[in-house]
Amino acid sequence: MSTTTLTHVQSRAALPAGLTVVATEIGGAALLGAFLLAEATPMVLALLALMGGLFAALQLRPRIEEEIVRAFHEARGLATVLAVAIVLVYPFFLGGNTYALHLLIVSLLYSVLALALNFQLGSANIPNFATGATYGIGAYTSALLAIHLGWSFWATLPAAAIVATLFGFLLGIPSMRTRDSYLALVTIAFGIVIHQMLNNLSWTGGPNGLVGIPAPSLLGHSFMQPIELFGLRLPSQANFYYLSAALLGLAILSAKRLHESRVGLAWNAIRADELAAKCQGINVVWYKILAFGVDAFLAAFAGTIYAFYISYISPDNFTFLVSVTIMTMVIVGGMDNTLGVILGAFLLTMLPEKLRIFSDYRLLFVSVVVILFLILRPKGLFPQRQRHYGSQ
Amino acid sequence: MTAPLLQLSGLGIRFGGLVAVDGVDLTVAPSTITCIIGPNGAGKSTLFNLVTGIYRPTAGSVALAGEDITGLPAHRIATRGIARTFQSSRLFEDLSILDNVIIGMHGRSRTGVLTALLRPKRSRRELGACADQAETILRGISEELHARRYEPAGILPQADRRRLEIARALASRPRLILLDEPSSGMDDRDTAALMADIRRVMADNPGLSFLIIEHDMRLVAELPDSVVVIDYGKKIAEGAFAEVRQLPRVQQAYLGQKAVEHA
Amino acid sequence: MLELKNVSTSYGPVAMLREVSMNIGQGELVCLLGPNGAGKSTTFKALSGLLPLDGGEIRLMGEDVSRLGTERLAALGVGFVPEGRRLFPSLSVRQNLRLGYDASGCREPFEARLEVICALFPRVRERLNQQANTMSGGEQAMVALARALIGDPQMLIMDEPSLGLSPKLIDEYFDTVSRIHAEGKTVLLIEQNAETALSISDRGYLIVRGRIAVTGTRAAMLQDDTIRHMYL
Amino acid sequence: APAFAEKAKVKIGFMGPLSGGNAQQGLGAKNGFLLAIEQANADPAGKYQIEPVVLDDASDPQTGVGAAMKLVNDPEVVAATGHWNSPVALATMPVFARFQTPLVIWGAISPAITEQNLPEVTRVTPTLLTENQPLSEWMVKDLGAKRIAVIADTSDYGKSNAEAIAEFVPAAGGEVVSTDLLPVGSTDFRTVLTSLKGKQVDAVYFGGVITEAGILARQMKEIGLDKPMLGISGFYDPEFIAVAGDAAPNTIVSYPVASQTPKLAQMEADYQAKGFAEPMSPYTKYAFDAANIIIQAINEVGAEDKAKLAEAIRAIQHDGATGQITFDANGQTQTPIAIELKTVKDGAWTSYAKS
Amino acid sequence: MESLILQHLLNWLVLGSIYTLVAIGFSLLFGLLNVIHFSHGDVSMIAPFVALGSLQVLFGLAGSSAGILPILAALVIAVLVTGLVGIGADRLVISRFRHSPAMMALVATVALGTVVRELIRGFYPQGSNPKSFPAIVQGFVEFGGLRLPALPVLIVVSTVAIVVLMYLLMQNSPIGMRIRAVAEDGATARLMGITPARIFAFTFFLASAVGALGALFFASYAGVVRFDFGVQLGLIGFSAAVIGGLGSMGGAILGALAIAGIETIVQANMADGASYRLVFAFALVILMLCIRPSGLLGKPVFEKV
Ligand SMILES: Nc1ncnc2c1ncn2[C@@H]1O[C@H](COP(=O)(O)OP(=O)(O)OP(=O)(O)O)[C@@H](O)[C@H]1O
Ligand SMILES: Nc1ncnc2c1ncn2[C@@H]1O[C@H](COP(=O)(O)OP(=O)(O)OP(=O)(O)O)[C@@H](O)[C@H]1O
Ligand SMILES: CC(C)C[C@H](N)C(=O)O
Ligand SMILES: [Mg+2]
Ligand SMILES: [Mg+2]
Repeated sequence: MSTTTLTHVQSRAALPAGLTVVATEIGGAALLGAFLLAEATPMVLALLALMGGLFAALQLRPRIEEEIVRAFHEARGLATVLAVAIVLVYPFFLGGNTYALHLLIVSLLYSVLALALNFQLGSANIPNFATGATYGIGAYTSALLAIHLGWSFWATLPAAAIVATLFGFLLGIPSMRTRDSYLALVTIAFGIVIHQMLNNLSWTGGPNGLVGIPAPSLLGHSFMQPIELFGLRLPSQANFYYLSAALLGLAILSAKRLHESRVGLAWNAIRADELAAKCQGINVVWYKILAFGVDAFLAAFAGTIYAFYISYISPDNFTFLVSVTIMTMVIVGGMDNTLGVILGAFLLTMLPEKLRIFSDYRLLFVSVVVILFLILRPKGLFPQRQRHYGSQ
Repeated sequence: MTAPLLQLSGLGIRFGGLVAVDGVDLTVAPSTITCIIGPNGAGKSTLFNLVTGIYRPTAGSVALAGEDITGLPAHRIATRGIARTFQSSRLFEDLSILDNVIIGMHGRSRTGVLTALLRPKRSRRELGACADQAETILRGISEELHARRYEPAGILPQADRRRLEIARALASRPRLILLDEPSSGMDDRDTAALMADIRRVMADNPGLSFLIIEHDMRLVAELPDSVVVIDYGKKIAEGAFAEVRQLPRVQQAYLGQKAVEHA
Repeated sequence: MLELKNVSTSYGPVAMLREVSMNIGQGELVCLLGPNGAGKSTTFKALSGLLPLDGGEIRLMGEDVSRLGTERLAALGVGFVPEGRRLFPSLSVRQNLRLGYDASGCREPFEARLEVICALFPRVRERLNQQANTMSGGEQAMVALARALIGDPQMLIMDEPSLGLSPKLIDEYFDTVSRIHAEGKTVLLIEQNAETALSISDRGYLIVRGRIAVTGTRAAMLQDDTIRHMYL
Repeated sequence: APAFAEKAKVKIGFMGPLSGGNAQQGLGAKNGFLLAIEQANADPAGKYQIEPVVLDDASDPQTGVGAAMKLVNDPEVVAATGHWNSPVALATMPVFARFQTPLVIWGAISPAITEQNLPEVTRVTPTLLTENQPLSEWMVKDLGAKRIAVIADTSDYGKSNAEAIAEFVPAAGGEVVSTDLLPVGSTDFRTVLTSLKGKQVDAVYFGGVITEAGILARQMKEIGLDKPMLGISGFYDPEFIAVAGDAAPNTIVSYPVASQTPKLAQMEADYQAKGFAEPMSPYTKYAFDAANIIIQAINEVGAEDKAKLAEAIRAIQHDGATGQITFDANGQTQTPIAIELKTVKDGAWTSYAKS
Repeated sequence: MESLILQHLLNWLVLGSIYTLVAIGFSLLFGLLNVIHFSHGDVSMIAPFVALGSLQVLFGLAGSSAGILPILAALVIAVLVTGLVGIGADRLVISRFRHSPAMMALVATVALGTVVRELIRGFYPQGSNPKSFPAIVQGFVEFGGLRLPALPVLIVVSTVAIVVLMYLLMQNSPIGMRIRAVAEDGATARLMGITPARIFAFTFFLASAVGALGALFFASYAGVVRFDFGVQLGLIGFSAAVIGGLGSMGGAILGALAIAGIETIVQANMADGASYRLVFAFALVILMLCIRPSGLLGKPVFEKV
């Protein structure tokens, strides 16, 4: 038996856990759906206001967050099942709205990227501005393999991951000696070098990038084809939606497992105090390089899917700005908090699209909103939480 | 005869012009407490930093149970079985008190990335076990710390920070623990408790030895089996405190008149 | 000289100091004792204006300084030795002292004061150009006190300054303090080390769980039961 | 007005850089597009009431795809015109293809775009090939500049230009002495120019856009490399003169004469009358024509069947601001364009007369 | 041929000077004050627009045709305004992140940079178009038989002057260590009678003003300014400051000269070197940092335990 017991589980709930979970997940999904489908300016603004209100509530009433977290902890099983179910049926509720599906796919892929970066920035506080680059390396590797060697999507996935991971380790090496802003600059430089290379080399297609990446197919079903399911018809994007969702699932699982393991702890220790960490027997250098590897590995998957989804990639998809965006997602969402990071990714993917209502001033508004978020919720939407044990 | 637990021979380091530690020989036997005393700036903490691999010695060697560990990286030395606390405590501030202790066990747990990813049961079981041990250790050190185990270590007051550091050091099941001024900032009651803790830990872990830097004479008088006096980086005396404190050299360099009368 | 009237403070929701009143007369050496977590350093923070008051007021040389702002106090001739020395790590010893000197409106030239200080702490003279955070614990303690003294302040407020000093230095240290006191300076000495502290103080306060539990002259304090069974 | 009430309502999309570094191009084109639609709506003969949908692509492929998705997802959007940056166009084309929605490119001029020959995609801008060939001929033969130094940006536009010149100049009997590609946004060409001084070049060809072109012109003058600077429509723009200042007169660009039509004059007049916030850009007329082509097509074959609409656009005979527009087998405009040479006199672009 | 080398040399020095001025700002804010201000480049790039604006407003002059006096006046105004904007950036945004992880400030300032750029683009008349910027001085100067263009000489000379001034300011006055003190321990700094708010304001003003000069020289040397020029300038300035060693003035200069140097060399002597300009510049950055992890002149911070 384990001497550890969740102290706060006993504290009696305001609502039965199950109810809270269902309410939160359905509510969240509904809100997301509404936001996705909202077109009219007043509608968008209203929804933005509503979200603002929710975050305000979180800010003013920490209890709410506690309650929800507690509930999800108690009804873990239910929460997971329900979540999976929602993800599976979600496309059916979008009424074949391909634009919404597209936004979802991109959001999912960016969530993966953000989670990837979170292993470094969130867990170990290693600034890395090259996630965009490793993302690109993944995309280009798989695209080149598919176009020139006719590899299938499924074959390119692992290949791309391996190549990117190698680059990741490579990039990790300077982290043995450089730190903080110095390390940040190394990664920035790396990102720029990669981007410039992609743009200048001819075998990467130069600035025009790589055209005509073939669509993947699974058991004879081409991902360009719509999905027909018991009479219901989903647009072809649905294929990639499910693919990306699966990848995100994988990423979440990895994140969870690493976080709740000795490895995650080691990373956190390094974040808190490198020298003290050394003295606890933690091989700081290795764990840092490892973080770069993991980041690149996941990013490459996202890159591959993106390439095959759009069927075209160019250097401009993988600029320094992309890396910064990813980093913003992690920080706005909440470092080292999976849910927060994902939320950040969704928010920062959708906002620019939804703020199209400001036409020329889109960029301006997006940036202002980002700054406001950072100021109002300096620990992120969902701050990191302490681990609890003995609740297997 | 068996090799001593810790063997320093001719250990030294210089910072630019300054020779902070100068050819120190020192032997620590298993299951003993040795106190290191000496004026401020004598080189005591630096000696610790040399032993634990934070500084690379510029002279001499360090051997742990016969194996030479001179100049190994800090994390290797830690896994070999030397744990330490710091003069100004260094906790993992934003992590929970419990996590601080669990991290102390890093060296003797195994889970790597692949295990964590592919064999989650195993990895969680290992961590769970660590958590349980960590709780036991915490309880042993202080019920109150255990009660607050899920709070971030950062908000603890001085005395508790030191306790937690000691708990973290214990967690690695070391053969040797180095404490740098553990009692500083503690009031008398806490200091007494500290000594009791150390004695108890010794009893529970046969073979474990302590090397302690202290300025608190009550502790130095009661606790250690032997005392080593360092001045200007050199060892100037060694032996039971009762004898050492009589040496005029020690008195004028370190104790001063009043202290001698008191102790 | 320095007076606290029913001062209360809190860290967020948790109340720390409750109606603390103290009074330190011109030229007095008063010590503030208390177990760990009693609120000694909190009192220091309140005095130095680093922690806003929930209630009560603080008067320095007659005028209300409760909301004056930390920056001003130094210029009024108060030297501070904060808990844990708090030297500026990457600055040299000399620079640390310089900042202390600039803070006080001291008229004597810096070099002259530096001489006086170095006479007090020879080790400091040796290490004027060493980076502060590479000094040993005790050396840092000396520099911290030196930094407070170099401006020749009217009043000294020190939070556990003897922490980490060797016995010999502690003696010298307390000698120094009482010498400074003898020069007519006012001193508030926050100490863990009750016996020694009391031995040089005129009066003392004992703070427990944020409240002043005992106060009185040295003799009275030494007699007091609470203190006796807490320390002696 | 009630007259519009009976008209069926359709939407036409516009995409281009409305924010970020290339906004000036996108905004100019956007206005051309809006102008066309406004006139169409005002025209009682028109069968449809058209609502414009203007979306920013920020010169960024991903944002572009977002915009494209938004358009194709909206059932009321029958067709769109878009893009100034070729990478963005190349990214959105698959989307329009997948949703069988016609896309008329107004500004992206990389050959790669029409090479793919997607039935939905057509382009109203001449590719840089059509502009570079006659220019090369003229440079070598008439101007007598045999030794040409090529400078361009590393955007596909710059690179394609450099490649085109590398092909056409030797063909015309000249020689490309050197080729220097600089990242877009470079502001210092002195090093490159200084090295050129050693190589007795007869002329400098620049394959890039306004800002860099202006800077280059200035710095050529400053360095004392007083050779003509030649190029194509990429920097045929009033802004260029503003930037290049007193170095501008040294410039000669080849420019499609087809554009000297009454229609163009009319459009320019209307544009000024309308008083848009931004001045006209060289791409204004292309967006204007692109919009009108789509409008003409829907008036001919209706807006219901997009595939049919795409065919209609491919088969169009449009009398536009840039001339008589018809598309070749790949959907590339084949408006016959003789090249006219323009140079700067007294702060304005004027036809080049050999003196 | 020899004159070619001379021109390359001069060009290198000018670029070096411009980068230096921007780098110094980063070095001050980053190295001493320990705040990451990624929009420093964009804030600096406000200056040329202010200058142009005030030229038009005050003197009704189109930039290019202005005489020296109005231009000087405009420059002064631009520098002051930009300095104030710097303070504003700190007060409004950066100061909120004093006690949060460094990366937050970084991300926030990246966003702030976009805000600055888009504000200029959207609200400066014709903001998205490039603006031609007058040469501060025309003509040539004789220099011991050498005939050199005036503007480059002016830029290099005044940069040297500024650097010297800054050096004196930092060395022979306690301000430098006050900045450090505030950065390292605000509370204790207050015990030492220092008002952090003032120090921050001062440092931000200084950094932004010097950066503004850099931007003005940049615009004048390029002859053009566009709302988004601050991005690359900022990035290069940042790199220069870091490889030089944050907090070290000399380092900033070395870093700037190194980057400008490699750019010039690569472009001058390599076939299609120009297109790989940035590749080489940033490869150099990586290399340097691998060799000297805390920059050329940055002193490695000793951790005493
Ligand atoms: N990194 C360093 N650079 C320069 N000098 C150093 C460094 N580390 C320590 N020193 C010097 O070496 C001497 C020994 O320092 P150490 O911290 O070991 O003293 P200590 O015995 O621990 O004193 P205390 O009891 O006050 O802690 C001191 O004079 C200190 O200033
Ligand atoms: N910043 C803070 N936030 C929250 N609680 C704090 C903070 N600082 C101190 N405390 C709490 O206030 C109480 C009193 O702290 P204080 O430092 O005044 O004690 P002290 O008398 O100085 O003890 P010591 O002798 O250990 O210095 C302690 O329980 C401490 O945990
Ligand atoms: C580089 C720019 C001139 C964009 C150009 N119109 C293109 O087709 O990419
Ligand atoms: Mg020590
Ligand atoms: Mg205290």
